[in-house]
Formats: sequence, C-alpha cells, structure tokens
Amino acid sequence: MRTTVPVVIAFLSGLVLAVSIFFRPDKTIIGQIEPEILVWVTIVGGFTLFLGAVSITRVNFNTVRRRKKGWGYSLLTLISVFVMALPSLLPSSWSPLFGDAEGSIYDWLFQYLDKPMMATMFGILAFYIASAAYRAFRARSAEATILLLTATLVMLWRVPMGEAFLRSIHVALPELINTYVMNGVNMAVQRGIIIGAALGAASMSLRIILGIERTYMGKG
Amino acid sequence: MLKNFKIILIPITVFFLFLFLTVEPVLAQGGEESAFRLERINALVFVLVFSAAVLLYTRWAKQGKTLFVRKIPGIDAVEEAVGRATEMGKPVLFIPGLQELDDIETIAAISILGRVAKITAQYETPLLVPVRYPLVLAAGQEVVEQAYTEMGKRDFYNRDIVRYVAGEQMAFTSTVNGMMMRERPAANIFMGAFFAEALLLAETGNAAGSIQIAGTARPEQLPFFIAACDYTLMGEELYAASSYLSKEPLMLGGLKGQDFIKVIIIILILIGVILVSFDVGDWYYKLFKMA
Amino acid sequence: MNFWNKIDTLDRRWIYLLVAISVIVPFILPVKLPVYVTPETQQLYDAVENLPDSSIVMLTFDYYPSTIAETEPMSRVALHHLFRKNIRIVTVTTVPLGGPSMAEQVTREMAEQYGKVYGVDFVNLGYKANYVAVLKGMGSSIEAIYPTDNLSTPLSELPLMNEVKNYDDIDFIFVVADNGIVDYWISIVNALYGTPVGCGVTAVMAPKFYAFISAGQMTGLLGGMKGAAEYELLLGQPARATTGMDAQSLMHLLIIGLVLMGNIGYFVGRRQKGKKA
Amino acid sequence: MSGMEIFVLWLEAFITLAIFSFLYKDNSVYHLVESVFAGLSAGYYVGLYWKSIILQQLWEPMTRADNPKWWLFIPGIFGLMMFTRLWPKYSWISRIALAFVMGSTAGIFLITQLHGLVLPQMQKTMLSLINSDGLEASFLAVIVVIGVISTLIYFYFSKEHKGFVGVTAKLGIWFIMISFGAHFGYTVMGRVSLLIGRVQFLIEDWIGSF
Repeated sequence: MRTTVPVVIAFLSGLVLAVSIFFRPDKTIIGQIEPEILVWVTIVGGFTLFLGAVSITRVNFNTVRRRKKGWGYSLLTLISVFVMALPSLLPSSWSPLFGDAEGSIYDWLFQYLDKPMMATMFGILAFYIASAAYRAFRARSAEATILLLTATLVMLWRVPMGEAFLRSIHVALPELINTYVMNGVNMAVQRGIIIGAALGAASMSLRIILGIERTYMGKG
Repeated sequence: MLKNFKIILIPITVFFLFLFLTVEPVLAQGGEESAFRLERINALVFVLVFSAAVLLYTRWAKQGKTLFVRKIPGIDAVEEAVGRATEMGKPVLFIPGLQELDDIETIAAISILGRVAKITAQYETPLLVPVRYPLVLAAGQEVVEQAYTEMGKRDFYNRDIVRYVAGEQMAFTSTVNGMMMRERPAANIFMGAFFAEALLLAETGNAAGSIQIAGTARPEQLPFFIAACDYTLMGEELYAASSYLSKEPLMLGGLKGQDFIKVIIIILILIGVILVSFDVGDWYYKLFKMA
Repeated sequence: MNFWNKIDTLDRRWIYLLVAISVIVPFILPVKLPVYVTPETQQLYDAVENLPDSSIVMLTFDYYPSTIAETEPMSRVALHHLFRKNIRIVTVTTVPLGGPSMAEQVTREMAEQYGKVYGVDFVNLGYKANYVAVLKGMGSSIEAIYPTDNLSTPLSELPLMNEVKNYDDIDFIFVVADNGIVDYWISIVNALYGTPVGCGVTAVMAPKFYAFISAGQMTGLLGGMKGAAEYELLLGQPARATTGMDAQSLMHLLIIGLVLMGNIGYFVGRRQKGKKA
Repeated sequence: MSGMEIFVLWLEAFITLAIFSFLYKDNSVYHLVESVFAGLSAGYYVGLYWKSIILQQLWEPMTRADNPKWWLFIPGIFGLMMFTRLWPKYSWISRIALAFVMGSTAGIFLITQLHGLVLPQMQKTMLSLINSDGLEASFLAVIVVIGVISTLIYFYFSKEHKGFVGVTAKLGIWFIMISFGAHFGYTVMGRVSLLIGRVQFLIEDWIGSF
C-alpha cells in the first residue's frame, strides 16, 4: 500500500502527460490535460509553503530555545520571517500596510532590503570570477592550457584595447573569434551537451514513470 | 518484481479505456484535422525506440547479463569525499540545485542524495542539506530518512538534516556561504540545476578548503564549476550518477540504452550531413522537424 | 620563499583588493583608456547622423531595471544624438516592470536639457502586453494599439502623433533591449515593413546579432557598455558608459594579468621543485 | 532629500558594505544581514505563494460564480496530503502527492527532451559541407559537425576511452575546453557591469550625497 499507491500515481500522471502532447488540445480532453496538470503541480507546490515556514521556524526556534551558539542570529531570522509574511497574508482592505501592494510592509521590505541584498550578492560575482580565473587557469595539462588560452583571447576581444590589439594582428581576427570560436566550437559543444543531457533526462524520466527509480518512496 | 508488472498493467488498461473515451467523441465530430497530431509522429517513433532500448537493456541486466560501464571519475570521488569527511570528523554539505521538484535535474539530484545519504549513514558522518523549495524539502527528507533506516542508522537521522533555508536565490546563497565558512564542511556536493550562484557557492567552498564535487546539465554554468571544483559531472553524467552510485545492474540498463541511442543519433546525423551536402537531403532533413 | 613562490600561493583577498581598486579608481580618477569605434557602432551612428532634419525615430526601452548599468547609457546616447539633430522621437516599451517609468524619466530629463516639448518633439507611448501583437499591430495603426500615451492623453491631442500613423511614417527604429525581443523587431518589423532597425543590446547578447548585421537586416549594433562608450565617443559626450568602460577594461586586463602571473609563478615553482629533487 | 530618503539611502549603503565585508572574512555584521535576508526571503515566498498560487490559481477559479473549476479540489487534496509530513506516523501519505509531482515532471520531460531538444538539435547539425556560400561556411560546418559528434562520444559510457573512441573523446574534451574557456571569458563582462552598478551606487549616489 505504502509503495504501491505512489508507484501507480507516478505512472499514471507520467503516462497521461507523455501521451497528451500528441493530441490536439482543442479536439480532445487528453490534449487539454497537459496545461491543467501543470497548474495542479503548481498548486501542490503552493501548499508546501507552510512546510517551508515550519522547517525554517523549527530549526531557528530550537537554536534560540537551547541558546545554541549564534542564537541571536536565529532569533533575527525568525522575526524577519514573520514581519515579512504575516502582513502579506492579511487583506489590504484592513490597512494599506497589509497585502502586497505599493506602500505595504511587504513591498517596502522587498524594495529597500531584499533588492539591494540581491544586487550586492550579484556584485560579488566579479570578485569571484577574478579569483577563480587566477587559481584555475594554470597550464597544468593540455586541456587546461586550451581553456586558459581561449578564455584570455575572448576576454581580450571583449574590451576596446584588446579588440584593437587583435585587429592590429589581423584585421579580421575579432570576426574570426566570433565566427569560429563562439558560433562554431562553442555552439557545437553546447549542442552535444544538450543532446546528451536530454537523453539522460529522458531515461531518468522513463525510470520514474515505470517505477524502476523510486528512491523517494521508500525503495532504494 | 513480477508483482510490480501486474500493478503497471492495470493502469495501462484503464488509461487506454480513458483514451478511447476521449478520442471517440472527437472522431465522431469529424473534422479537417485529426485529433492526433500526425506531425509529431517522428517524436512518437523516437520516444518509442528510445524507451524500447532502455527497457531492453534493463531486461538484459535483470537476466544477469553483465553490462560494462566505464569509470566516471567525478562519481567515484563522491565516496572518497565522504570518507575524508569521516576522517576529519566534519560534515558533508549537499545542495540539490536551486530549482523546484518540477525540474528533472532536481529529481536526479534527489536520487543522488539518496545514495550519498546511505554512505554518510554507513560512516555516521554528519550530513547537511539546505534546500530552496519546500517540495524539494519534502522529497529530500523522504530519501534521507529512507537511506538512514535502510542502513540501520535511524538513531542518526534527524529531520533537520534537510532544511529549508530561504526562498530567494541570493538569500539562499548568502546563507549557505555563511554556513560553509562557519561549519567548514569537509566536502561540498553540488548536484542539479544551478544559475549565477554556481560560482558564488563553489568559490566560497574553495576558500573554506572543502573538497568539491559538482554536477549540472546546464552548459552555461559548467565552466565556473570546472574552475572552482575538484570534480565536475557534465550534462549527462549528472543523470548517470544515481545509476552508477546505486551499483544495481537494473539501474545501469538505462545508461546502456542511452548509449545505444547515442550511436544511432551519431549515425543519423552523419547520414543527414552526407545527404544535405549532396543536395539530396531535403526529405530526410524534414523527418527531424519539430512540430 | 621568493616573489614567484608567493605569487603561486597568493591569498585570494589580495585579488579581491585588486578587483576593488580597478573598479573604484576609474570613478575617482578617470583613466580615459582609449576607446576604439567598431564598424557596427559607426554604422548605427552614421545611420542616425544621415537622417534628414525633423525625421521621426521610434526609440524603445525594452529592458528591465537589472541591466540598466549596460542599457541606460545607450538610451541616453540615443536621446542626445536625436535631440541634438532635431529629430522627433516616439518611445515605446515591451517590458512591464520599470520600462514605462524609466522611459518617462530618462526622456524628460534629456528633453529639458535640449528644451524639447512633450507632444511636439517627443511622445512616450508606454507599455502594452503581448509584444508580438503590438509589434505587428503598429504596422497598420499605432492608434489601434495605443489609443492613449503613457499618461492616458489621447493620441489625437498630441500634434506629433497626427503625423505618425504607422511604421511608414517612421524613418528609423532605435531598439535598446536586454532580451529576445530584438529578434522580433527584426523578423517582424524590419522584415514585413522594411523600416530600418538599429539596436543596442547587452554584451552577452551582442555576438548573436552579427549575423543580422552581415545580412543587412540590422543597421548598426551597440554591444553592452562598450558599445555605449563608443557612441559617447562619436558624440563627443563622455558619460557613465565611458567611466564604466574604464572599469571594464581595467578588470579584463587585471584578470589577464593575474592569469599570466599565476602561470609564471606556477612554472617557477615547478622548476625549483624539480631542482631540489 | 527627505528624512526617509536619507534613511533608505544609508540603509542600502550599509547592506551593500556589510555583504561585501564577507570578501575579507566572515563576520558578525555579515551574519546579521544574512540572517535577516534569509528570514525576509522565506517570508517573501510565503506571501508570494499565498497570493499567486493558493488564492489566484486555486481558490478564485474554484469558487468563482460562473464556470467554477470545481475539479481543482483534487490538487487541493494532494496539497493537503503534504501536511501529513508534520506527523511522522502518517507521513507516508505525502508520498502520494510527491509521486504525483515527480510522475508529472517525468512525463513532461520524457517527451519534451526528446521532441523539443534532441530532434531539432540533430536537425540543425545536418549542415552541408559543400557549401554554396563559400569555403568559410564549409569550414564552419565541418567544425560544428565534428564538435557535436566528438562531444557526444566523450559522453559514451559503454567503452573505455581507448583506441578510436579514445582519440575522438580526446578531441571532444579539447572542443569542450575551448567552449568553456570562451564562455568564461565572455561572461566576465556582464558580471563586472553588475559590480560597476553597485560601485556607482556607493560612489555617486551615497558618497555623492554627503
């Protein structure tokens, strides 16, 4: 019972969706199923919002209650969750501070705290890209040398001085990099990886539909 | 196993009955266009051939035929990494990507998590699994609990091993980065769908001195994982990892089926190139049209 | 331990410091690294420069707030050039988030500098959903798609819009975008109605469009901050992109320099180990 | 500037500097901002899911007066099943909902990957090697065809990388490295402009306001 029902459900939902793509939505019920089921999946996911909130609350609450190291930070996280979430759940007809419209607590916190935090995290990428390049681009092997040479060449090409330098070697060099490296080799490799990964994903999907792969329902 | 096939047969019958019922009224209406999308018949044939190949190899595997699969270094490193964490008495950090469970990469990651959890359970090594979506949280808890139970280490399981950290991409990243610097995991394993945060996570992990193994099917993030991690599973290798780690012949069947199809794809492409080059390939080219 | 050994095992924080310096310094002391104009930028500049006096140009604000570091300077150079040449401007956007308000803000700010009048010299049409329908619809009648401008004034009350019925009345389309909408400006508007289209796009997108340039479907292309800086140079009005470009160039050169140093350090280190053994 | 504007400006500057301080080392100011960030974003998603999913996609279509989608009670029940996870004894019930999500995902991906990705990518690789557009186009076609095939062979698991397979796979990894190097070098520009955006804020907007 505990394994059979999930296996059957996975099989049915998988098969229906796989088949529905071959039927016209305006002519058959089965053809209409695909978009409908996608909404269903979203709805199931929507309910889990409480599970997420429960998980983050429990982890942090336990830290605070047991006065574990850094419990102050956990308290802060707890407060932040509720300050953000609660007003957004209340109807905006009660007060302009509730709901999620402009002027609400939810919107203010998002605009002035969340947004700059996100932007700054993105800004850190520039530092990391430099240190990763410095450390990883060493000519340790033939492959590593190829990697570092192409990266350097492309980086040169992307800034004015570098491009002028490349043009001074040969007028058509920037064009050549664009044609043969970016649209040639790069595209071919991306295509190869995409085809391979798609086969892997399809075979994984098949194993799930047929119940061969069911780590998630109590069978390894 | 036979029992399971019966289980599968019942819904198939139900399904086809259902199909019949929905198609029938439409056929009765009669129309210029059929209810079936004839233009997608190429995809149907392809899916059927693919499924047949995977199932056939799976069957051979079950009959005890030995299937050879070459070594995949990144996957072998997973066990080593957990071993090192055990020696050092430090935790293993596993991140199943930053997508919801409706992405197949995440499902692959969850399945790998199941295998990794078995190894950590066996060695009694602490495991940390921060996740970004609650559905992934549920699935992750399910597989980890199962792994610990199966290895007879229930006492070491606690449901906060897999924990929901934050919903937003960069909030998740900043928290996990903090976690890496404070808990100093001996090994970081990144599997699944990653975006701009790939480098943010991997570079911080590198600074914290952890062994790092990454795997993703997204070609645009692979260069950054390769630069900052010790081992990287590229594209298809991510999907191969769970079969490979399970070491069950049944799971390897899928891998062999894929390889078989890959050879067919290469042959089909070559035939296409030859035909198109001599300007006689128009009909052939159209066979692969996506509709 | 000599210098090269140290380089081989450099603390990453030194690298972060170098990155910070190379990004901050150009803002305080503009280095003014030389900028070279690429043929694609020159082509766009020439296309605008060769438009007759009082032509009408459509300028788009097809970008989200997250990419303004790259795209807003492009909108500004376009506005400078157009207003300076007394060309009249109709702005539109296919991006709901921020698009209309950014268009409004930047356009009015620039118009003030040049003493231009809303409704006569420029009009902001704003955003309408479903871009394919919008792009196609404006081919037959702009008024059918946009009955009013961004601030809900009926088009009939705007003198400029009395002269503009559809793409036939527009001499040039200057697209500034950070997303796939560019493909549609080319494949729908340029292909079906023949209005020349020039584009400014983010650096990541740019190379994809070289093919359009060589096929003659696109008249000129600005790629990222670099493209905007080149245009600023042609205009003789260095602004944010030029300062930003210094930082960009310094960063690229810094990374290339670091890679070079790292490799020398690595080889020197290996050689010494070899000697000891 | 109004008092509120000044407050917001300084708040944003504080956040920016606090997060950048992590580059030097992990510290309590970063930890503080990180804790708030995590909490806010979890709270943000609660509000987002509540409004955009539970209210807009479930409650409103199900209860509206004309043409209500009554059948949405099925995913509603699946959704409720997820709550059994809070009581370990019954948590197996939630597996049914999980199986539904996983099965649906698998069903969609099985077809879309093969139909939407593999077929068109194969088709686009069938390029004419004898090209009327000239030698350059032919050369490009050769590169693309060899690149795709050698990459695919690199991912062939059934044989050791020896002999013919070994040589092709080696070629494949060289191609892969060129591609990754190019992609890395190419991305630097976009990442740097994100940092420039932040520095512009700090120098021109914040320090500029002193």
